[in-house]
Amino acid sequence: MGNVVIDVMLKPEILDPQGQAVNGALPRLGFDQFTDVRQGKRFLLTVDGEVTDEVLEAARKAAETLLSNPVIEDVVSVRAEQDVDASRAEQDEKDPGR
Amino acid sequence: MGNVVIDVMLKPEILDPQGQAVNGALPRLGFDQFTDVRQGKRFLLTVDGEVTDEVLEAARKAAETLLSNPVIEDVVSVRAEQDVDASRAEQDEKDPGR
Amino acid sequence: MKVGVVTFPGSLDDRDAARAVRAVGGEPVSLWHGDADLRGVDAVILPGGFSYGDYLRCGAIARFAPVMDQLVPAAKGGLPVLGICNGFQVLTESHLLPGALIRNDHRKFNCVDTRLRVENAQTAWTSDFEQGQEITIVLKNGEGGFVADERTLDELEGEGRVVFRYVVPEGGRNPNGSYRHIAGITNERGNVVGLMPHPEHCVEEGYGPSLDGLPFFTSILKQVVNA
Amino acid sequence: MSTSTASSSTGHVPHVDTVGNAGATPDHEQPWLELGLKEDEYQRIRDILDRRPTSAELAMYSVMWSEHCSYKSSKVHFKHFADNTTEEMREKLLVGIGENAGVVDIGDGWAVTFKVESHNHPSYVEPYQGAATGVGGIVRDIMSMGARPIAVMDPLRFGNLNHPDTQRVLPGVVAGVGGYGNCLGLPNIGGEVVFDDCYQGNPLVNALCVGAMRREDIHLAKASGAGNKVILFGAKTGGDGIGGVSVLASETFEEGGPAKRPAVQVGDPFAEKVLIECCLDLYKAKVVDGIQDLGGAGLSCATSELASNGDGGMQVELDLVPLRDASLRPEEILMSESQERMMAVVEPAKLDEFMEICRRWDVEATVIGEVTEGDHLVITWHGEVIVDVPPRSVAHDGPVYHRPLERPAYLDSLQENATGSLAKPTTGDELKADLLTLLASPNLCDKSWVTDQYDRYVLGNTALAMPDDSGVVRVDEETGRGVAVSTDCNGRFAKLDPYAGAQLALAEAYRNVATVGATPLAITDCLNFGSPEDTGVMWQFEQAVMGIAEGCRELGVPVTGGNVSFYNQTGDVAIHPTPVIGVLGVMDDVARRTPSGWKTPGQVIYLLGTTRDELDGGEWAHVRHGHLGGRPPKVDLAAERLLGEILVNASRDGLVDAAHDLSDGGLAVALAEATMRNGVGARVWLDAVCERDGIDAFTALFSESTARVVVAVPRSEEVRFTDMCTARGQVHARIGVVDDQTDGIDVQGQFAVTLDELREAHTRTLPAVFGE
Ligand SMILES: Nc1ncnc2c1ncn2[C@@H]1O[C@H](COP(=O)(O)OP(=O)(O)O)[C@@H](O)[C@H]1O
Ligand SMILES: [Mg+2]
Repeated sequence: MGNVVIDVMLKPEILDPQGQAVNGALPRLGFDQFTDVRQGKRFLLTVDGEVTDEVLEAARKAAETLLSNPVIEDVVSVRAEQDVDASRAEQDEKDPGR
Repeated sequence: MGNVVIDVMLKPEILDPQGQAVNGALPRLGFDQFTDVRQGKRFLLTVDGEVTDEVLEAARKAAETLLSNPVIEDVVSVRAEQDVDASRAEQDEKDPGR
Repeated sequence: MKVGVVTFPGSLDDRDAARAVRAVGGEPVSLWHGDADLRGVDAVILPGGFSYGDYLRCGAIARFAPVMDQLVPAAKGGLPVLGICNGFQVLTESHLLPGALIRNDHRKFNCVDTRLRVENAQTAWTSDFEQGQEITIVLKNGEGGFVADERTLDELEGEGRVVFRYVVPEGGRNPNGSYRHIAGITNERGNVVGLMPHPEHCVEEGYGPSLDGLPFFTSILKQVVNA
Repeated sequence: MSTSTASSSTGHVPHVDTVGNAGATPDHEQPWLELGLKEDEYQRIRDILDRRPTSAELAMYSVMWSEHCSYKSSKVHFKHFADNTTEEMREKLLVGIGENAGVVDIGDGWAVTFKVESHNHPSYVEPYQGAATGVGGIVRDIMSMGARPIAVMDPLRFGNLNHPDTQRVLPGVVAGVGGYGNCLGLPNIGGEVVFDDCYQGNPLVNALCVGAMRREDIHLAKASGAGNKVILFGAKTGGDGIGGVSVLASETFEEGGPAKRPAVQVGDPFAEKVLIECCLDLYKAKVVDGIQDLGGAGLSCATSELASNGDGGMQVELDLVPLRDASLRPEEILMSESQERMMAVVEPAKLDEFMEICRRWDVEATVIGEVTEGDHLVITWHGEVIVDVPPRSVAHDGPVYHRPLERPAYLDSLQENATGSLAKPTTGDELKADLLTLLASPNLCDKSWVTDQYDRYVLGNTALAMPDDSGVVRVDEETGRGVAVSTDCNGRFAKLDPYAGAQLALAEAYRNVATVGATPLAITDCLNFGSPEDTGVMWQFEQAVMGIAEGCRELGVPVTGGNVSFYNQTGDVAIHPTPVIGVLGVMDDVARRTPSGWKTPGQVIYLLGTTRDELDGGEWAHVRHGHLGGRPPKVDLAAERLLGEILVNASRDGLVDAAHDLSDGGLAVALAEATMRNGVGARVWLDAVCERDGIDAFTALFSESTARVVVAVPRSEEVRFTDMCTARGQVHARIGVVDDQTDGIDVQGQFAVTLDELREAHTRTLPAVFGE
């Protein structure tokens, strides 16, 4: 069983009320290091077998036709899940204080 | 200027109506290779300087207190943006047919 | 009797909740999200609406308002609190009530008159109902699906803390996909109640589908007077 | 939230086209054509300024002189409205056409404002955001009059229900209307959902808002009093809706083009909700001297209109505008259509209080200029003058076209092709089958898939909403005084005869308001048409305007304002002319409104009005034969007026318990709707009506003759009711009785149809296409 992760974000020039709301709330909770917040979507698509190039290509097509609205959103990444886990593990190592 | 990416997904046992809807729509559009879809959130937090360990730690706290609800959601990753770009570039290379 | 009604930015049904309090002879007191002050009220209503636009998650940002810093300990100490719709969402986000409310299973906002069964007529807000009574109350939300893990659900049922259930024909679907048809719940003490439907829209002849919302407000009136 | 801000570009100020520069470079080529200006219009700007415009000025003129903002093709026809407004009508108006929205007096010191507007094209491009910002825009118009918005409505038109693109557009539009309106806390109390192939590439998304205030609280859009501050408040300005204007910005860029600018606007209903509450607090504190919403043409419109309606000039420092996107150029800032912004004119002494109220609501407010002694609008960018114009020339003295018009040649053959030759049902079974087919058809089917997505209860004042004939809301909580509103238009009728079609829309909305027991007071209209450059379309437009104007005079209700939407066409093919009319009526106690469904067994059903053989353009011909031809039903406004009086009196005196107007699908559909409403059946007989009006059962059931309603009369009131009708000359016939023993409707001698059959047909259509 394999997974494909697709990330979709509002285009940078498009107003993001949700991100704005988070941005407004963070300082009130004492988080003042962040200057901006944007909120997007993350899709996790599962396939029965391996994530082949064909699967990725299909995922990319789905991302562009169904999962995003090209008028206001960008597909920022389509990748096999392993990549994420890898980067996550790496990250966790960097910061043992978690 | 640096970015932190935070990924939040509904816990596997929680109903995901949006993911279900995508899941139902994919085969109708000819995508029949996917067996399941889950939809989550992706946050992009911007900081003025570099993404230090302190920044990551703050992001992790924000993710756990504000950006996710532990009753229904998991924070699946908190990382500096570079990781994403790297994995994305790598991905793109893997699939030159894009 | 003074019943506080909290206004968050984006609260919508605060005026309606105040009107309902007035309808039974109570005195509504408006509470401002930014003031860490409950103004000596005897009970509090967290009204419906879209606090902070319901961005991020419903009720997630409102939970951190200064007024909540006062309300959470007061509720834990027994102050009667009713969370209606968005107010219910704020209560779950604040962990005063268990579970969470997610997107309706059909993914649409849904405004319908709905039948509820009163499963617990002993809480501060439901004592004027009969146990098992069926009532008609306005339901209107986009994220009203009540979810919790199995253990929590069993616990809620075991302790009689499910206060309202959607009346659904055998094998049928409820209006938002709530687990076990749950429309409203209470805490262990029975002073904090949250529900998705809107009793404040059912208190005036000619302006709503029924008068079945009135007992919520008469219940609290008696409770406070007797306390 | 201060009087200055660092959010605009800092340090390096790129080159801008100043007034000095424009004077020195008269021959500089300008992209007026790309901006939609005609050569003579560009020349006119040069004549007004006596030099070439700066690029910022060109931006302002081009957008303000666009069809959308200047009404250049329609203006000349508005004289029909003025010419037909009598003294009686004018008395009801506190504010008339020309302001952001008209205001009518509803008595007891209350004033009500309402207006309908289109957001058609944006909703086709991006259905959710287009529809959402359409609602947001009309609500700000209502707020700018000083009113609290109290309800919204959404007349919608889509292409074929089964076309794949309808499945993209409709759910998005409905979710957008609901997403925005629900989040604002405004009850949606009605609207329309109409399907017709002619709207396939041009869906119509019209939005109406109603607001209420005390008479003395009316505010106007004007900048007066030299030294008064000009404040921009609400959301930051971004690149929203700029699209084409970027050609200008690219002009002034030294290297490369401008960043990509979105042509779609994204709404933030939460920001608008907070803005509403903030404005209401500002009005209450009496710190606002003049106010204007920012809608189409953004700051260009707000500054020039405020200045031109005032008694002085205005000076604005554009670099003080808080930006969401620091790379925006001055031309773009002037034209940005970012949502959720307002502009106020405030006396210096009240500035602190103004700012304090904004702070309480967390609304960003910035002083960006002030009212000046002169008579020019002067806009600077980091100290350099980039605009120096007479504001009237921008806002009001735009070009006026007398576009050629001509009755289309196709009309004769269209009108000759009447329904007379179509095959009609004759047996009872055939009649029943046609009724069920009609009830299931896209235009007549149950619309709750749509309307359940709208909050109709919020604010707690809704006395009637969908699916009743009008939305009814209480304005005064003490007395119950309130208003009823209905919107209507049958585009097929307007296609067959635009003058009559417009009057039929007016008549139907008027009748719907009277049916619930309210006295019609005033109208607003949204005129959706094809291209004004098409002589046939222009002729339709003139006909419709005349129809409305003359119809309003006959009914004694003034036009308070409205909106024109041209260019709704795909290639050469225009939509049916669609003049949507919204009628507003008043009731002294809305608790007494008459609902559309009957409830009480034994009550007597009367049909008011005369039925003629009028099926052309009607729903039966459309659904059963896909036929459009002939002439629309006869307009009889005197009959409508009389019927209205009967209905209002009957409601006031408690003579009727239910009333439902007859329109699309005729008597058959009205009976079915009144039966399904509460699930209480009826026995009906048609013989007397057939005999009196000289028609057959089919015509009695499906004709769409106007000025008709069915009412349910308590037995105890029957004599008083019929006496009233007789005394006033109202045609009436006893056609049935409410009967809970009858399952559904029993049309005696013809057919019986059960409640299940009716509901099965009526409720399945939209869920079958869009999902449960
Ligand atoms: N888009 C909509 N939004 C809100 N209400 C709607 C909408 N479309 C239809 N309705 C409501 O559904 C009911 C039936 O609509 P319609 O058949 O067009 O009424 P009528 O023929 O009386 O004008 C009315 O109450 C109308 O206001
Ligand atoms: Mg009607």
